Amino acid sequence: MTELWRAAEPKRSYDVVIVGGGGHGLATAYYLARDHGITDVAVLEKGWLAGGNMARNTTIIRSNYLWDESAAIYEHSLKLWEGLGADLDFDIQFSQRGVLNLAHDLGDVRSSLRRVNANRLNAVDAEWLTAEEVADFCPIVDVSHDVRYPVLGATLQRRGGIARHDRVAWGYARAADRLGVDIVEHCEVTGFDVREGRVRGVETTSGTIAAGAIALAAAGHTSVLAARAGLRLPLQSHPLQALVSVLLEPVLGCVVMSNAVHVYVSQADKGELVMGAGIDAYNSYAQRGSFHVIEHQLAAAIELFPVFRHAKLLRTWGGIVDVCPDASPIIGPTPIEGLYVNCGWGTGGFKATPGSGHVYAETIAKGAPSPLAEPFGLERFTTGALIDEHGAAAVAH
Amino acid sequence: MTSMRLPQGGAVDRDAVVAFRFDDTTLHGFAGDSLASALLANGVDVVAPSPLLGRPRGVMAAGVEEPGAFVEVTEPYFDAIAPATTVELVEGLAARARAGVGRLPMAGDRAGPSSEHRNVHVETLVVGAGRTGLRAAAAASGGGDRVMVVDEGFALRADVRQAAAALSDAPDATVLLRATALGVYDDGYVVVHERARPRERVWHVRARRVVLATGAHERPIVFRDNDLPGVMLASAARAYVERFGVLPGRRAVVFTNNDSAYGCAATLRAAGAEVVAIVDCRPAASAPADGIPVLAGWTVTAAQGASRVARVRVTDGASERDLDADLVAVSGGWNPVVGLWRALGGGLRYDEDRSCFVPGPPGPPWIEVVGRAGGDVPAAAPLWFVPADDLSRHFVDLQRDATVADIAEALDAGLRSAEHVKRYTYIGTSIDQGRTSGVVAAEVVNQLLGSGPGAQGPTNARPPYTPVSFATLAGRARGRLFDPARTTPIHRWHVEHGAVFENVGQWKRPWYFPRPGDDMEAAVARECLAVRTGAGIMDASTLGKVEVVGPDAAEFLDRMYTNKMSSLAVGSIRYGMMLGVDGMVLDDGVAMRLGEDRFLFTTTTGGAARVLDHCEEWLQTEWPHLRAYCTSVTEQWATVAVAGPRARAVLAALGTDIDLSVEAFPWMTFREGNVAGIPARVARVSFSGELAFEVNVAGWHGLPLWEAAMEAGRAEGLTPYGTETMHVLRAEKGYVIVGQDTDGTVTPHDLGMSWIVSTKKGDFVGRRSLRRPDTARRDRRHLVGLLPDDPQTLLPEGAQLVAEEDGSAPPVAMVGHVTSSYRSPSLGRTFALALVDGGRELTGRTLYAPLPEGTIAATVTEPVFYDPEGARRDG
Amino acid sequence: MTADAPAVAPLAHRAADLARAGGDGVGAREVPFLAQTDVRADAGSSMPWPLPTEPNTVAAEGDRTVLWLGPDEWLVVGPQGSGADTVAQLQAALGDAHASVVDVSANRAVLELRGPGRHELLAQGCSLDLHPRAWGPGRCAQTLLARVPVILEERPDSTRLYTRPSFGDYIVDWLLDAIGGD
Amino acid sequence: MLLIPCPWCGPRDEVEFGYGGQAHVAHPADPDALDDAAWADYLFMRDNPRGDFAERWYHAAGCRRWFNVVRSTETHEVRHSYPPGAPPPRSRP
Repeated sequence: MTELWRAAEPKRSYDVVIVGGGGHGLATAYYLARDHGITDVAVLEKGWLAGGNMARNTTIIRSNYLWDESAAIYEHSLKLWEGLGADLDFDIQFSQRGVLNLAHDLGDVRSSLRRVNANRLNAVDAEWLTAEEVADFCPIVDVSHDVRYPVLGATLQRRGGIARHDRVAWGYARAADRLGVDIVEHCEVTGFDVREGRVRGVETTSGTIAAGAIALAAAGHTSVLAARAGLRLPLQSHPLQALVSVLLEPVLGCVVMSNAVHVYVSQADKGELVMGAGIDAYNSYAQRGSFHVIEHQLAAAIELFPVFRHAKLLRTWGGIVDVCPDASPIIGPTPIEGLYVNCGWGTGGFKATPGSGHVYAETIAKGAPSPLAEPFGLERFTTGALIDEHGAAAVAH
Repeated sequence: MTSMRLPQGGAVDRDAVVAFRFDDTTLHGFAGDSLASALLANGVDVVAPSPLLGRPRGVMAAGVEEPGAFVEVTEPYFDAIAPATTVELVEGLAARARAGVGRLPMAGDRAGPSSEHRNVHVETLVVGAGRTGLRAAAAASGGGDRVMVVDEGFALRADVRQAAAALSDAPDATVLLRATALGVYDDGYVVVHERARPRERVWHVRARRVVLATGAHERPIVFRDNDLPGVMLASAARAYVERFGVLPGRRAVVFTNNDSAYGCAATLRAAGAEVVAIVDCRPAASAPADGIPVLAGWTVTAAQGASRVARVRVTDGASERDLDADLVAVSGGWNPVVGLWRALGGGLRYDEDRSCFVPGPPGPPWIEVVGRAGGDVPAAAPLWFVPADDLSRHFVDLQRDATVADIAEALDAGLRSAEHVKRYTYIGTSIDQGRTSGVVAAEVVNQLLGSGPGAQGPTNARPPYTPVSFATLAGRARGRLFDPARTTPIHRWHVEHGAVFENVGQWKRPWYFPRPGDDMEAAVARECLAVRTGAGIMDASTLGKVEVVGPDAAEFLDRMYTNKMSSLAVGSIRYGMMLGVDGMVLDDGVAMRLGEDRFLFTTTTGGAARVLDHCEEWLQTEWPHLRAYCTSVTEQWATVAVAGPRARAVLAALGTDIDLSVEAFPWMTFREGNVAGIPARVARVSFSGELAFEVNVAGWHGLPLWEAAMEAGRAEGLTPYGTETMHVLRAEKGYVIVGQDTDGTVTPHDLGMSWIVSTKKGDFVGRRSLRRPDTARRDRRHLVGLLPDDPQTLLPEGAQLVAEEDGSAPPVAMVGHVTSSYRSPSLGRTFALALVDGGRELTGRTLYAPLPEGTIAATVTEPVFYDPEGARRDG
Repeated sequence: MTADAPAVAPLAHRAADLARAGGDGVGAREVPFLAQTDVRADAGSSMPWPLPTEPNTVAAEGDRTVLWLGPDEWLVVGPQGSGADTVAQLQAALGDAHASVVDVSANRAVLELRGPGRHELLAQGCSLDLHPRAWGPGRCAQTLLARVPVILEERPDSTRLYTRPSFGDYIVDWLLDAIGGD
Repeated sequence: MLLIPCPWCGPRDEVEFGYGGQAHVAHPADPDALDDAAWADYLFMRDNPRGDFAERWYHAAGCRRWFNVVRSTETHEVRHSYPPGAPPPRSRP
């Protein structure tokens, strides 16, 4: 058996240096090499590959976002997911088992229908299920009326699902490596060489590396890196916690999300329930959150799924998510020539991995925003043309 | 099955025989047994099959580190999956084998484990009631601390019972058994799970100082078929003899890389077992063997046998020997239990002599790790697995059936980080989170990579320390205690009169009041007509209310609202809108000027808390110099709205000393007086366009006022109406509902309410944002009216709109969406409100709503459908 | 409240439940119609009653009890019907000083917990340190009980619990469940 | 569950508080004097340091006062707590 990727020693210079060896960084490197013939690329990872949010997320994949701009990029991503295993020639255990977003009050129902109708007209598969249809699709959801937050219905995206996060990262690393990309682990970027408004290289724990273009893909650490380049971004880093149960025989065949009670859950093929909640309120880089968030999440889970009462919590952990004021990402060039950012994915980063990498690669290759990335530029904060996913009560995960 | 129970010894109560069921066989043990010790005593070798390979697995450990003997407990309580070593033997216990995978009962009790949560504050919390822990606890208690000691075990070790008893007698000192510290969090917050029956307890401990005396776990040395029943940790073999009076085997081979196992050999022999040999991998085995043959420099290469060890193959590298034995007591050294320490970023360093990872800086100053947990464990030689050509039956993590060969495969795949290996092999991800496998796996990686012992440490174990059920952690936050349902003082009347309720935030509001035979449509139509033609009554008590007092109250409100409040006359009322600093509509309501320096303003039901916080934020952090105080009076007042052309008659019938005539009591003013003998503030505001009086009385007068009104209004056919009717009536008038017709991306201009954005007064919150290029666009989404071409067709709320009828084949550009849509009994047709791109320029144009069930055509109109000139408001 | 006007105490409909739940070292009952006045003013302002300046403490004089709610906020609690008099006295004392006096008598329901077990009971839903070392008569605190904002006021042999009437049923349900009387 | 020191009520559980993000970001005296970029900076740009961070908390379930805290976003250790208007303390207490 051949190795997944070489343990590359960094060269002194590259056409493109990608800072951050997570899913987005690796996907970006892969599409730069595959679609744009740019193979003189290094991916610099300060720790072990894909050990940040890529190793900590709940792997939910969907594209049923409200606004056109969001739907477009997430649907682009979902289409790439649908061919990714074959494309990478690597089993990423992508399972399109359907994603339910539950509605618990009349306001939820209104915004859910608004989203379903928008999705359909954007050619994103979406259905509205009544409470009874929810019970048919996912029998363990409690749809009785006498509960505190009854289920009034749900949106369903059948093409949504989950994938095996580690294998996604390894698949991209392997494919990028085959195309000549250097993947460098345990190499931290400590500074940037910026002269005359142009970035020329990075200082790293393995020395200085010159680069024609430098692309940040560091999720929760983006602000800290950007600051080293003298760049401010409208980002805040928060803990996002997730958990798994012990291994259980199959009970849940789809993904279920509920904004009102802050739960999203799926059951992995191994058998553990994988759950996430809302972010912790405060800024943090500690990769840990507060336990009351977990307790509330489990209480909410039991309200939705009484059968979970006997499930046992095995592990909890936290990641660091970088959140934008409008809960939408930033993709594109920066005021510093040659420096690109791809950040602010908040809680939605994993599902965007292929799409994000694809449009980011195009943006870097052309030196200008790709059409799908254009609305997500930094200018929107000045013009006010935000893409307000949480304002419109769309699910943020 | 032959009994392995020793004639005497152990801490079990031999007078208390306990009957239990395992896999439908009835067996007997003693009080003080664990399920595991009871099974061993009954000669049960195989407890459960392994998860993936179905290999027989027995008891390997005596505590939470058990990697193989998993059971489901069905009586007297339910536990989906737990190691038999942690299950206390109680009368009537029933358990069955589980192959490492739990099963959730689909039927049965809905409640599940019931638990209570408790907060407790102590100066010192000690985790682990061993000798070291209790010593630390006694010292702290002696120093005057409140002390809590928690231990996961169900019995104290004999040698510490006195110390524990003494401590329990001290003031403010507690020793909790069956109590596991699940996790240590910031600022001395520790979550403890106490397995009390029938009601479990979760302690939220806030401690100034946390002492971790969590001990150490023995680890195995990996050899071929090391998962066979009869292969047991040496410390466990010893524990079964000493704590439970059970002989784990009759012919034992002890395999070790350290001195601690020699004590095990002595114990086994003293208990009557034959100890065939101590196989010590160290060439110069030092410890006294007391006549037991020691094979120094030898290793165990394989265990042999069908469902239990029968023979053990040993080698010195040159020659091989087979030893008859039914027990391999193995000790690969000791790992300090440091999971709780690592959870807060506590560091580890590798100890060469002890061949293990011990706590080291950095770490929070308020945590101490002491005793064996602190690194005080026996020296051990760095032997992790016994080399062989075929490593495919050298089991590292029994719960994942993962072997040294699997690790080697991961490394062949180019993975070099222990974290990657974990994710490739799943080692350390099962119930024990790698207690017996984590360090071994890391060191196997180090050895195979040739990077030397300790180069990479074990992967992180995460909280909780041991698995705990969801219901236990949910505590009381279940069912109606999950989240409060807020109700008004008049709520019980609504319930008694059959109201159907709507959740609005945490509030329960009457949605409509069906009469027998009414469906929602019929009820709402009846309620609407009552208000338009007679009189209706609504409970508006949920509206947020804030009193603002001070010389600068008017100035403050001018800064918070888009329109001017300082020009409001005392006794008058003005509608107002608040924006977020981003210029988007935040909330709306009315402001009453109660006096020169006193206002009362209302908020939306859902917005009350948010708006008060918003006001306090600006007042306290931006304008501390403004002399104004905000006080929430939301529930001081119950608000009963009487609306309709006959509203004046209803109030008159109720009896009031207020002159209700239009001249004396004009629109948008309020009066104070008595209504039905109750002190009231009556406001002439209307959300329906009809003549309306909002009667505000102290909350505890709300129900009597309502009942009096229903009585007095009978002649006028006074009809109670709910939020749905209120929504229809306000929509007919084109009044928006913040949160329904707005979504956080809408400005007052978008709503066609530029009139409420003052250009004369000074700055107000959000004003500057309205000038941003995108926010000032002329073709933003505007609020418009929509009339479906078919007057009986109802546009669904949330319908998206397109410009061309045939333009509905996706993807197609959307020009807007429907925010509100109703049947209007007054208009005799359906109508809707919508946000449409540049909508105010499109009056008269037809737009289309493509829906799964077909496309609906509708014409854009002004967003006012009823009494546009406002002729009806005075009745 | 005016004596003659018909009134219903916020938790009157739960009186029987609360009575039933008694015993077990804890008893609970509603204290209806207390006069409550919210005062906002500088700590130095002249007042008809001594205002506690130490945070989370209570000052009592005659039949008036004054709870510290914030550095410039207090709650004056008096017997049923004393509200108007409280407001008048405060306004007289404060004169032209910048201050806010608001009658909030109906804005909160009041429960009284008695019995030695009451602090352990509260500890099931309240994270304050209610141990005698940190808590006792003369102390008050605004905090959370379960999911509800409350004011706790410790009296010589009882604890008063102030909550918004809309949360009353939830609080009573929670207490009954915690007491085990439900 | 962080322990947040309210300057008035003392240390209380995190759930009693609202979080207000970066402290010492004053509303511009004359917003009209700012161009769109400068206004956007005020609206959206906030420091996001790894390390000590001066941030605002609101004792929502307590005394309803806003105040400032210097807290490490790396260790969650609280270094200072001080009323609004006061400057951020330099040294550790």
